[in-house]
Amino acid sequence: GSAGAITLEELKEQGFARLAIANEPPYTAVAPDGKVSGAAPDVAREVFKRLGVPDVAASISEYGAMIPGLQARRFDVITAGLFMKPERCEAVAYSEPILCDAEAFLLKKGNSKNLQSYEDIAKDETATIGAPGGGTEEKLALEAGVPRDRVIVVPDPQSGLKMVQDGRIDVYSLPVLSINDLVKKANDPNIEVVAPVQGAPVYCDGAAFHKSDTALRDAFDVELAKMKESGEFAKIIEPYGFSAAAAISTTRDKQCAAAQ
Amino acid sequence: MEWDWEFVWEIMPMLLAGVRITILATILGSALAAVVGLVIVIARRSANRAVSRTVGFLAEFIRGTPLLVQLYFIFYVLPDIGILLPPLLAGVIGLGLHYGTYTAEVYRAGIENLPRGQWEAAKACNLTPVQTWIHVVMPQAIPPMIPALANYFIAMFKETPLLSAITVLELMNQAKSVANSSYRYIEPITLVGVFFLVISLISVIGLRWLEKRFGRVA
Amino acid sequence: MVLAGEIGVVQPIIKVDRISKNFGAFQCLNELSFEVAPGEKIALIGPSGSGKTTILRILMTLETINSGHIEVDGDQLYHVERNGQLVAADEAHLHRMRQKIGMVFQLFNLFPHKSVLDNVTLAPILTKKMKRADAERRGMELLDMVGMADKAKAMPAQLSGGQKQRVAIARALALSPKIMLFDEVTSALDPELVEEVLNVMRKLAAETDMTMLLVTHEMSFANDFADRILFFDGGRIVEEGKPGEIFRHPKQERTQAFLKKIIAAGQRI
Amino acid sequence: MVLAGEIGVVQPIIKVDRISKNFGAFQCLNELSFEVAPGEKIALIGPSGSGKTTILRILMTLETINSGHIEVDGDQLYHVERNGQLVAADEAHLHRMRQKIGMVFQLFNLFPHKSVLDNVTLAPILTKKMKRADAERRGMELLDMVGMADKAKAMPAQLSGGQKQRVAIARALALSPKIMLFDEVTSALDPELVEEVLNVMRKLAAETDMTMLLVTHEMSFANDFADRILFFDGGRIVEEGKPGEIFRHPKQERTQAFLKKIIAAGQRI
Amino acid sequence: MDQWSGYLGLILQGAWVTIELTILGSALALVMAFLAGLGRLSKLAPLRWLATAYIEFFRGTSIFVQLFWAYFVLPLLGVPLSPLQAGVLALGLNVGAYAAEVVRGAVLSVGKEQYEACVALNLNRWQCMRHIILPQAFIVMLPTFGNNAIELLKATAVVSLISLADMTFQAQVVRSQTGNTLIPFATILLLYFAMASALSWGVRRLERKLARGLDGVRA
Ligand SMILES: Nc1ncnc2c1ncn2[C@@H]1O[C@H](COP(=O)(O)OP(=O)(O)OP(=O)(O)O)[C@@H](O)[C@H]1O
Ligand SMILES: Nc1ncnc2c1ncn2[C@@H]1O[C@H](COP(=O)(O)OP(=O)(O)OP(=O)(O)O)[C@@H](O)[C@H]1O
Ligand SMILES: [Mg+2]
Ligand SMILES: [Mg+2]
Repeated sequence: GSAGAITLEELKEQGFARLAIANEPPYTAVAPDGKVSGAAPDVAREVFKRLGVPDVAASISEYGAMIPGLQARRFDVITAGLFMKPERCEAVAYSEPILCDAEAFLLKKGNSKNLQSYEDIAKDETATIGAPGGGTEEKLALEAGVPRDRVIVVPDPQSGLKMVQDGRIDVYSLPVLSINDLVKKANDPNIEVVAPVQGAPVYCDGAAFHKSDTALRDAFDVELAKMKESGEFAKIIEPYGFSAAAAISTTRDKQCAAAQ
Repeated sequence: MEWDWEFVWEIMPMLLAGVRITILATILGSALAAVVGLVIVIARRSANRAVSRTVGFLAEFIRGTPLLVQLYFIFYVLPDIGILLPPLLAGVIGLGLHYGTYTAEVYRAGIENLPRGQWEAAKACNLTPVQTWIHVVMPQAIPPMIPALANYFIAMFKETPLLSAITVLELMNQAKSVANSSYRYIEPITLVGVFFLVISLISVIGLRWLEKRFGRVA
Repeated sequence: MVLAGEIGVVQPIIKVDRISKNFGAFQCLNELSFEVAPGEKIALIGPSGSGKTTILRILMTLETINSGHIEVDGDQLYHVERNGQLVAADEAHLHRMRQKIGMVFQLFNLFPHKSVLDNVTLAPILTKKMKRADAERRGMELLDMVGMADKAKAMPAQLSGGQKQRVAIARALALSPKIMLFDEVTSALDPELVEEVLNVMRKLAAETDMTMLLVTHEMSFANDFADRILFFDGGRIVEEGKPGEIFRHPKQERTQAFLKKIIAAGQRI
Repeated sequence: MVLAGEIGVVQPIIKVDRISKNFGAFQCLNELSFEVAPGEKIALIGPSGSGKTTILRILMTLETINSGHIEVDGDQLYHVERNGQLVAADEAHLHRMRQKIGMVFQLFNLFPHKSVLDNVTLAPILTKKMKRADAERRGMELLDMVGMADKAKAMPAQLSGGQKQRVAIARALALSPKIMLFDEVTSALDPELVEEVLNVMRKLAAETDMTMLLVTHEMSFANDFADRILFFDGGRIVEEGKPGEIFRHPKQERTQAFLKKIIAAGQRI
Repeated sequence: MDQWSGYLGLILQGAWVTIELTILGSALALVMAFLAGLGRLSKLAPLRWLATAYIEFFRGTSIFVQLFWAYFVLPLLGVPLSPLQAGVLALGLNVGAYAAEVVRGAVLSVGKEQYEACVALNLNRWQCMRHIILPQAFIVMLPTFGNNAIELLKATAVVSLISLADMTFQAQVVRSQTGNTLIPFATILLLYFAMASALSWGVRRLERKLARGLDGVRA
């Protein structure tokens, strides 16, 4: 049921934890054989293993559907690069920071409208920006004053890339590492990247638990801290391009307090 | 989770904007479907076997595959061959093509229900084929089709949420967007259901009237 | 009227020359030949399935033929000459030829969405580019002739079977064809309505010099109406002659058997 | 057989007591009363719309009545006694009463998805919990009686009208009802098929002591078959009596007029 | 190339989910169709109202709304469903509402005289339905049921929007892995068409088999 909290014992019994992921490399990825990888699930998998939960089962979800899904107990935890923001900290129980990243823009080569920040997009009345629905970038754009009808909700990164290539949107915005991964795969000389976006904060994600699962979250934090200490943490995330130092140097409380 | 009326009033304007797009897409899609169906029927009756077979197969194919995938195809694949359609237009074309294959079946049934004697009488009156269609076949075949056509247009209305997959900001997409930024699903999704139910019920009353007025294709 | 004996003197208006017609494997008409003189009234009789309807439908170009030739009013019906050779006719040729022929169907086939008068005037207005006023004047004359003038504004659904058939006759006449074809025009009618239609046809036969071909199961009417009877069986003409000869002194066994059955069923001839 | 004169001596098996039946504003049956003795064969005749079919349908409980009472085999048909008062019967009571009555319809109403034998055995198996083997043995006897044993495996669509009606008779007999109702069982048949059905019914009348009520337009058959004739007009019985009396010396003007019309239409009585 | 066979495997996994959804959804729809279709013909007014409310509600609101409700709202109300369960529930109830009208129409299309023959043979209401009316009505329903099943098959694509890993969803995954849009979508279009063709072929065969007796072909 949705009422009672999930305990670690229950997860152990179940034998796996249910993760929500987004299929957005390098945060999260699904290999051709269906195996889940990416920095966030890899960290979670390792932490849970140490907690005595041998496996994780991931289901891909739209960003917007993740928190409602967590509230509906569709997943036990979100590990998808869902950055900490004050309202989100209200809605879920975050672990300590795991992956930190700045925001980036994907544009057509030349950046003819010279868009460097979300404010630039707000000022240029012809400029349109694509972003995942319910994601940080959508929020940043709206907060910077881009009107709703110029913020296009794009279902997935591949569609965002395609829409930039096709000229349907001027900018597609995601975290830096996601954009870099996308560009690498696209192998298209006619696109370029603006990173980091000026004025946009550096965000960190954490594993997001149900509000009532703080006990589980606390257990997760303990193991996470040990891994950060031992260097195990850096071994997992740095091959993906993330900086372990950035995550270690900040805390959940700082991130959640970081008002606009 | 509790139902929150304040939140309902807050999101209402956005949802109403979505309703507007939904209705617009339905009307344009219906108009296109009506024409596409006619083209399919005429092509399938063509004496040219290559034309009738090809169109027949294409119609079967479109009817047998999901509209959602067709929309992805139109929106994301067609640009590769230089056809770049704005989201709403792509959506209307998808709806029109898909439902055109249904309206074609309605037209076909309506035309086949016309007694053979009417075609023969037209020939005995020495009307040309075009005159036969205009003065004898259409006036008799169309009225009984109207309820069945209307039925499909109501069905199309209920499928417009698919357009959210190609970034059209219709009712469902508005609701999702609201839900995404507020983390509340109950109110937006329920309201979408209410909107659909109300509009459908009104259309059904209209449909009953049409059925009384024009009768129905068997 | 022209008597059967005179054929060969005047040029025939219909010349059917060894036509065959198959439906799938079934041979419906079998090298059928006959001629009709202008103004002649012909009755086609014979058992069910013998091909009577089919030959009328072929003359009206509602069916195609498999082999043979038909000449109507001096022109080939299904063929045109090109470079001295007869080749299959196109739709435009058929359209021209159909101007000469009108047909009345067993089930009337009125246009149900048009009023009685509109049924009669539709074809003249569309195919002869007649002015509406002229077409309506002539339409009312024809409706008057068949006794339906007072129902000009009615819709077909409001008419009895006999009335429908009289309108259908007026509609076919409106194009002033040289040849009229009638396929069992009374057999779908209630018995008490048959006579009103036959009366119209008697009047028509007496007052015009149109050529008429008529399929009927009413032997006494065929006897009154026709200059000549063609007796069909199995897709061929088995016997032909004046009504008096055929009905009183049938030569062929099959004709005799057919007439005997008809009389047994209670018909007077 | 029981003669009409003997009624009143034996207890009647059917007692219809002042029943009325309206369809909307139209009064179809008007305080109709009559009695039938066990084993009696009754023919109901009269003009179209006089209520003959309706009274049979009421006896079969296919219609309801507006007022009056019917007693069948000693029990009320539409009523049950409760606390000394007659109240409307429930479905369970109707179910019990229907065991005594069988009906054969004008349009046969065979079950098209069941074979001939299955049509006959279905009701005994379902309603009398008869074993399939027993039901089939008895079914074959009945089919044999109506001359349809060789078609036991056929589907209804493969039968002629006369054959269908004979199967329908066997089906109704399979429940061994005390009373059989026949509504114009030959009027939907081609003329040459009527006789085979009438023969079955003659045999049935001669060989069993079932009570039979029969609506028919075949006066000569009614004459042969019935012990008593009821002449209906306007929802009432206008005249009744032995066939000889009714057909040869009708007393009422309406009966005379009806019979005159029948004879004019060519029927022999 | 090796990689492509991996991606094809992914799509085939999705195809299996699609097939599962279609079969389970159709089964639920069939049950609901008969319950609601016959309920609407019931003598008991409350049953009739219930059936009518079900039919009008599920035909009136869009399948998407129903799906989102089943997936996101029902768990909040204490009914936790797996994505597959939510998908089957929404699809089955939705298509069942349409098919209920088919059942009702087909039952009504059986002539009144068949009911009267039932009464004359003293069959009770249930026996009459079961042995006489439904077998005849079923043949009338079958072609439309076939169409309904194809509609359901196509509607399964929608479950990809609630992250159920059906064929359309897997095509999306492959697309984001490979950056190729044409190949995954073309592949699933063909697969959907193949499934729809198989469905209509099966229904036609069944139809012919059942109709045989009525035509009098079975000797
Ligand atoms: N469209 C068709 N397809 C197949 N067979 C046909 C077709 N039209 C006619 N026939 C067959 O051709 C034969 C002759 O038909 P036709 O209608 O000319 O007979 P008929 O002499 O008019 O008979 P009737 O007196 O019954 O009207 C019949 O055996 C009929 O079954
Ligand atoms: N269900 C009904 N609704 C309205 N009127 C009906 C209904 N059934 C019968 N009637 C009317 O009741 C009258 C008696 O009908 P019934 O069928 O009993 O006549 P009948 O004597 O059997 O006539 P026929 O010889 O034509 O069968 C007719 O006028 C008929 O129109
Ligand atoms: Mg004929
Ligand atoms: Mg009757």
